[in-house]
Amino acid sequence: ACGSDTSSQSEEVSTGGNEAVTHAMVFKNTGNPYGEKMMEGFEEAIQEVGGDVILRSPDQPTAEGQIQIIEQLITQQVDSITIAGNDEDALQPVLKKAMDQGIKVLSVDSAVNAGSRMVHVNQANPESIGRTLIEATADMIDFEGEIAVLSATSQAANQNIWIEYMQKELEDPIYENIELVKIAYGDDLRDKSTSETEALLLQYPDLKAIISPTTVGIAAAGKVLTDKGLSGEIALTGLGLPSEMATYIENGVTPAMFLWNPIDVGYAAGMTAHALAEEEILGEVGDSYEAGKLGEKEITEDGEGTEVLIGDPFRFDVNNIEEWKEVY
Amino acid sequence: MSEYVLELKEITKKFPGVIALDRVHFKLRPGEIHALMGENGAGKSTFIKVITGVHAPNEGEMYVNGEKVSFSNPKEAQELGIAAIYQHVTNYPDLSVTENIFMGHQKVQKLTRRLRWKEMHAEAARILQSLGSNIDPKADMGSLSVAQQQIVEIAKAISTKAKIIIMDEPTAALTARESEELYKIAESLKEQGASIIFISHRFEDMYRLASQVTVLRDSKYIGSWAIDDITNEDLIMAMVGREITQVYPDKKGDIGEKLLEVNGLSKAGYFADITFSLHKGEILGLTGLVGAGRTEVCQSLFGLMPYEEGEILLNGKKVMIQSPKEAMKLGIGYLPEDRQAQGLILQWGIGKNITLPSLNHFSKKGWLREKSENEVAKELGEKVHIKANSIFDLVSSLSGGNQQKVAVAKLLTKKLDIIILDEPTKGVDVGAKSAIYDIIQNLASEGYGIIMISSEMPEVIGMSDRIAVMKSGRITKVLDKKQASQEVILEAAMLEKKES
Amino acid sequence: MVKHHEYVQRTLEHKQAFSLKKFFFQWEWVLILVFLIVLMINSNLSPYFLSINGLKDATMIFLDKAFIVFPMVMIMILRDIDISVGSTVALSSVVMATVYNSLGVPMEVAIVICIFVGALCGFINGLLIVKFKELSAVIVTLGTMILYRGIAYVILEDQASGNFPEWFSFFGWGNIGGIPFILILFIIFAIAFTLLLHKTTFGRQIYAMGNNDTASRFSGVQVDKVKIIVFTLAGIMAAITAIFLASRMGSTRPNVANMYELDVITMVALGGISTAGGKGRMLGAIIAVFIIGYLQYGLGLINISSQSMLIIIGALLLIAVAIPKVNLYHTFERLKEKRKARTRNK
Amino acid sequence: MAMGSLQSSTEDLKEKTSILAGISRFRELGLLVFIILLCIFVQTRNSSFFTVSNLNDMMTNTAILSILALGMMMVLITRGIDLSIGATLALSGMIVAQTVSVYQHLHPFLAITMGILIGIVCGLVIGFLVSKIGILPIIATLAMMNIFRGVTYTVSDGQWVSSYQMPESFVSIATSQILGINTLVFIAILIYIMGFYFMNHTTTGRQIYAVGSNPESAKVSGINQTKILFIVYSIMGGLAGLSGVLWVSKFASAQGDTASGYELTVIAACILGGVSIAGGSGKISGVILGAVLLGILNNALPLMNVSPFWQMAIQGFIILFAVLLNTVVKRGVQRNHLLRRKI
Ligand SMILES: Nc1ncnc2c1ncn2[C@@H]1O[C@H](COP(=O)(O)OP(=O)(O)OP(=O)(O)O)[C@@H](O)[C@H]1O
Ligand SMILES: Nc1ncnc2c1ncn2[C@@H]1O[C@H](COP(=O)(O)OP(=O)(O)OP(=O)(O)O)[C@@H](O)[C@H]1O
Ligand SMILES: [Mg+2]
Ligand SMILES: [Mg+2]
Repeated sequence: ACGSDTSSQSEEVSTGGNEAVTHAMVFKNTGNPYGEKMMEGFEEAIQEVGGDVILRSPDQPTAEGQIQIIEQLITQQVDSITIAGNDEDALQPVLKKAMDQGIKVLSVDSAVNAGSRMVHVNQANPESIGRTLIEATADMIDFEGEIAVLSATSQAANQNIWIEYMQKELEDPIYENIELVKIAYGDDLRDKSTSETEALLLQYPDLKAIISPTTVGIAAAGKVLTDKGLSGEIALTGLGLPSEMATYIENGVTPAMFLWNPIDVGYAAGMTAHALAEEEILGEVGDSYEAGKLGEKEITEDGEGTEVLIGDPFRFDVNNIEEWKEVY
Repeated sequence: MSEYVLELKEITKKFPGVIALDRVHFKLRPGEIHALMGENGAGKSTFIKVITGVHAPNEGEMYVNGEKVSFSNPKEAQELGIAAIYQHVTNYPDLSVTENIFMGHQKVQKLTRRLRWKEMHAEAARILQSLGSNIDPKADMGSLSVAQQQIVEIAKAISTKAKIIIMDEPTAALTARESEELYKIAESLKEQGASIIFISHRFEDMYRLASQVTVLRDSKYIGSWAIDDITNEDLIMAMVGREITQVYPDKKGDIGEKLLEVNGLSKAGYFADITFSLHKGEILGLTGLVGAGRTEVCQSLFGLMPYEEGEILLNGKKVMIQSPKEAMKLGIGYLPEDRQAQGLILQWGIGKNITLPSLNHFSKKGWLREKSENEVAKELGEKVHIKANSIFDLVSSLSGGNQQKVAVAKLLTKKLDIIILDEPTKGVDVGAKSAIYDIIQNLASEGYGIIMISSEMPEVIGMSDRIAVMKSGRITKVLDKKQASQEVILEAAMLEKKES
Repeated sequence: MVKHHEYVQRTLEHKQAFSLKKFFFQWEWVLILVFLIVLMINSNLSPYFLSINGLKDATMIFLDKAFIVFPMVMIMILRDIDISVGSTVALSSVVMATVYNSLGVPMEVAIVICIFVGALCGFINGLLIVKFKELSAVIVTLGTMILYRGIAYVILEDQASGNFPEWFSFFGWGNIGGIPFILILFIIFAIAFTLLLHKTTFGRQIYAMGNNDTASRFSGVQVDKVKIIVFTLAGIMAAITAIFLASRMGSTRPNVANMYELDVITMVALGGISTAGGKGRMLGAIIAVFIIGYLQYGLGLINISSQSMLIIIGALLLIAVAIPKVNLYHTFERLKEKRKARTRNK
Repeated sequence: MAMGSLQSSTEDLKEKTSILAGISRFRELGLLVFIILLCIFVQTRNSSFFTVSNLNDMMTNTAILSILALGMMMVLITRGIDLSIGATLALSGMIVAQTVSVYQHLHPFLAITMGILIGIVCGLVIGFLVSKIGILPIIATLAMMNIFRGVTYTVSDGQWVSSYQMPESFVSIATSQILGINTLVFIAILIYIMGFYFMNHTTTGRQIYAVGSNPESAKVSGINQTKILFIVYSIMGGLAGLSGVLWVSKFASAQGDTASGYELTVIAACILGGVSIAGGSGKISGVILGAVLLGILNNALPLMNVSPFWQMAIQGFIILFAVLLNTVVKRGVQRNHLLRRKI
């Protein structure tokens, strides 16, 4: 799914009359392969069940840009909008407007608040992400030593929740010898993530591991550790794209890292959008529906809202990276 | 070889809407100093730019040493030995003196194309020395005074080993003394075999230097004469198309009570202990060498440059002047020395320029009333005899003299008592000069007190009721009209400082 | 005896003759033409475009930053530029949300504080620019751009702040008599700023300074004061943008309005205001706001990808500024002359 | 005696040409003092600041910034500005990365050359718009920024080129060493030496200053302004293209949004280094200092454990403060000059 696809798709929309069901998906920004894969899965799902697809993203990852796009989608009277929000709250008014006009709204990947969506398609339970990352790290450093976190921007909602759960997990007495010394922010910029990593190394000479729950951060850290020849001395783990991380998994800097399959996440979102649009489900707790190749899915509670959980994060290591790096 | 180093025939140059040159002829002999004269806007500068290849003529032919040429850029003219010192400074303020001299024909190592800085600095120093100046070749051009910059421009022309040197009003910014130095330089260049074309509005320059004079009027060629073959009157007649017999008008009004008193005004680095007074209806000439600090004193009075010590009394009352707006409120107006950079908004029409200082007269609570604005602009424009069709004509399209008249008209809209004129006739032709003198004298007779800065000795003596002479930031002498003579003034301006 | 009085007394025309040709060879006509073309193409491409609701909603989307266009026109006429406006939007909205949520200040007061913060940001820009004349406005506002947003981060850290009262959403979403409130306010400001720039002494002084700052100072224009006022206005309008933005999003964060300055500058430049100063009119910029707004909206309706949108906007800007390089009027005259010459030669 | 007044005034000047005058000619004095003070302060807060490995990291991270700043200096000297360099960098980085991912055996040198060529093409487009059509640089480059960025997204099809797709030889451009210096730093030094020679010792270099100092006189002294602008924008483009390759190699990843907004950092470095936006002046030494100051800030703020929420505000404050301080120092020097004049 890329730009040209999108526009050809849209022509169908404008010529195809109003009878076909149209599902729209809005990702955070363009030029993000993770998002492209997710949209690919979304499109695949809709093609399976029938309907038109509109795939849009602003050029910058801002809520303002997404608001513009959503307004345009409302004008086009699409049947559902699936959004990966750039801001939890800021989209609420415009998404509410969409829902008031009968458009089904669901979020995927990074949630918007409960009031602005009908359901959230959650790639993985944040608690399990936090736990998995800590478990893996502890394993790599023999339950002992200083660790640090390299996150995206200081206001990235997902990352913050994951970090919160990591901290909660660390309270478990089996981790008493592990100390989280710093949370650094690389703003999802290559250069900033690099200098933040370098600063971590300088500041904490005894550092044993870095956890980076962001694809840009983990790749930048992987590069720094590789260049400094710290493979084996400092372990790196987190959430990364297999394609970006293949080199560092193969060279041992990252013994293991995690991610879900964005294609599946997008696919699930597409199926959920379809179910909502067909009014098979209303997005309430207990609703269940058939999600194609993923089987039956059930809607569960998530804080104030509801969600569909796809599964636990998938572990990538030397044994399987070869087959995945070409995929996404 | 041809009899003429340079010959132009039937040159015509059109700008959008203007014919700047209309079938102009010109002939220059080897080793000749040839004056080019004419009113402001006659087309002299344009003519020069055609010769140097800046402008391409629309029609006409040009011969250098008998060979027909046509330049597509200034570089080609330079290569044929033509160098020019343009009317408006064309230097690089951020670059060193050496670079300014050699820009366009730097010395480079043949193989590596590396610039030969040492050689250029030495050469620059040598040329400057030969011109009797010891400006540091490494100094920034922007830090030099106008006169020093002029010297550098001449050095630049010399450094190209030019055979034809053109000077467009080189003396406009110079005092008598400095002009004298320039004459010597010009003559020595001539002796070395160069031909010089010389533009000036000063008759002294022409009589002192030129052997031949060519006159342009309204873009047209009027004629060429040997200096000895034409009388002053005929020359003026040729230039302005009418007779001007008396350049300095007679005083009409009386001198009244004291308007302004300045006591011990000082500003570190610029001027010190300035004390003088000004009366109603009086014209006070302020003269001295360029760089004496006259402009700074007057700008202090006008609130542009805060003074540090001393006091200013207006009508006996002590006042503080901190901005031009306050100065104008108190009745002081100032005509800046650089009319293009400081005096006018060239991209605007005449009318809007005239009314800019007094916009609140034509507005109600900030809203402009363009009708009354335009009427006043027309009235004032006519009062100073601006030569144009309408008040909407752009100032940039006017000649220097007419631009100056617009700048003067700006001062007349305010209710002012004191008018400070900084070099009001710089670069202005005889006709316009006499008109400006006339305006000044009329203003004085209307009761304005006038301070006139000027570097032209005859003008100061001819116009002023009293003359203050400045040297290095101090007033060295105040003279009455009767005491004044060129010698006395020069002595005061050059006087060595007394031991203190 | 005294001959120098024999001047030909000239009269100066003081009523501007109306020239139909000049009137029609104005940049604004080109813009209007472009605008109509944009409307036409859009309505052909998308059946949704010409719906009244669509057009109305579209103005709601793109007008928020357009408020900054007005003072930016003045700033660019002054030959300056202000690249800190986006940060000012962020800071003033963050302060508004914080005083409302953390200090319990009533929303009405918070709005006033927001405008005050914007004004203060603009005032500081103006003050630094006039006090440090050696530095250009780009330099100063580049510094404050980073500083203001930095302060917004210090205040709100990683939080969003919202929970505004119900009525606050009226700014971003409300209609009066079926017309979006934001559009009404935009029109009011458009008229006010147009009059201010073209019909008052203040506006005249802005043009004077843009053409020749020194000459203006020598003519008694209080250049420092004018400049500070204009930059303060920019701050105030940024604060107004902040209110609309916060209202539309129901909350705010330190990273809102990122790069708004570039969008605003694009609109102003398309409106025919040259960054070389002294030229251009308010009307042009106002039309440009609608051109870019509706173009983006229309392209969005046919789901053009945002990368193609970037290319199209860039190209439009280039073409738009390239056209007047060939001075319309003069080109026309020159062409006529050439044609005449050719017929003469034949 | 010749030219009395001139002589006396220049003699006055000569007297004062003491050591002080020499220092005061060094316009970046304030900046240098500021950098030294900042370094001392950082060192007292974290002693690992002045370690070989940290200094090495800092230099490597500053290399690309300083390369771009050199080009930007030339552009600014001609009274121009180039907002498109971030986009040019991304475009060249993306195309080169895609190329090496297909042709794994492409020599790194060829990859660099290719990046430079792509950058030059971008620069030529801007040069054309600015010098031939006469569009103001800020507008032309703003538009081209959008266009280049859009093209980058289009050619990349939204995908990234990841490190496993890049051959080792390509990635090692940024990690290898030449003469014991990191290659990036080496390239930066090389470019600075060439830049210094070009700007100060060649005719074209000086003509760049001339065009910026006074475009009108440049015209009458027969300098081909069009040519100079073309040269300047293509050098800027070429350096941005080169930086694109270096960037992609350094981070072993090419993305569509690489270096977005980086142009402002580069301009900030130039401004800190005393390059005048009004054109005509700016020195290589200043630009180095400006880039170094930004490099130090990026390195030192995390080192000093400054809260991430404070980093931006502090950075903005320091940039502003440094620029203002430099101005105040310059003013002081000038004022001292004035006061020493006899009256
Ligand atoms: N680039 C230009 N474009 C349009 N008109 C011009 C241009 N240059 C000069 N002119 C016009 O050509 C005419 C001749 O100008 P020019 O500068 O040659 O006069 P001048 O004799 O040198 O006057 P002055 O004594 O004031 O220097 C004037 O009407 C002037 O406005
Ligand atoms: N940029 C500068 N830096 C240092 N000194 C300067 C500068 N500009 C002017 N000066 C000095 O200030 C003094 C006054 O200069 P200025 O040339 O304005 O005097 P003036 O008597 O008004 O001359 P003019 O006849 O040209 O009006 C001179 O000594 C000059 O050298
Ligand atoms: Mg002239
Ligand atoms: Mg002076």
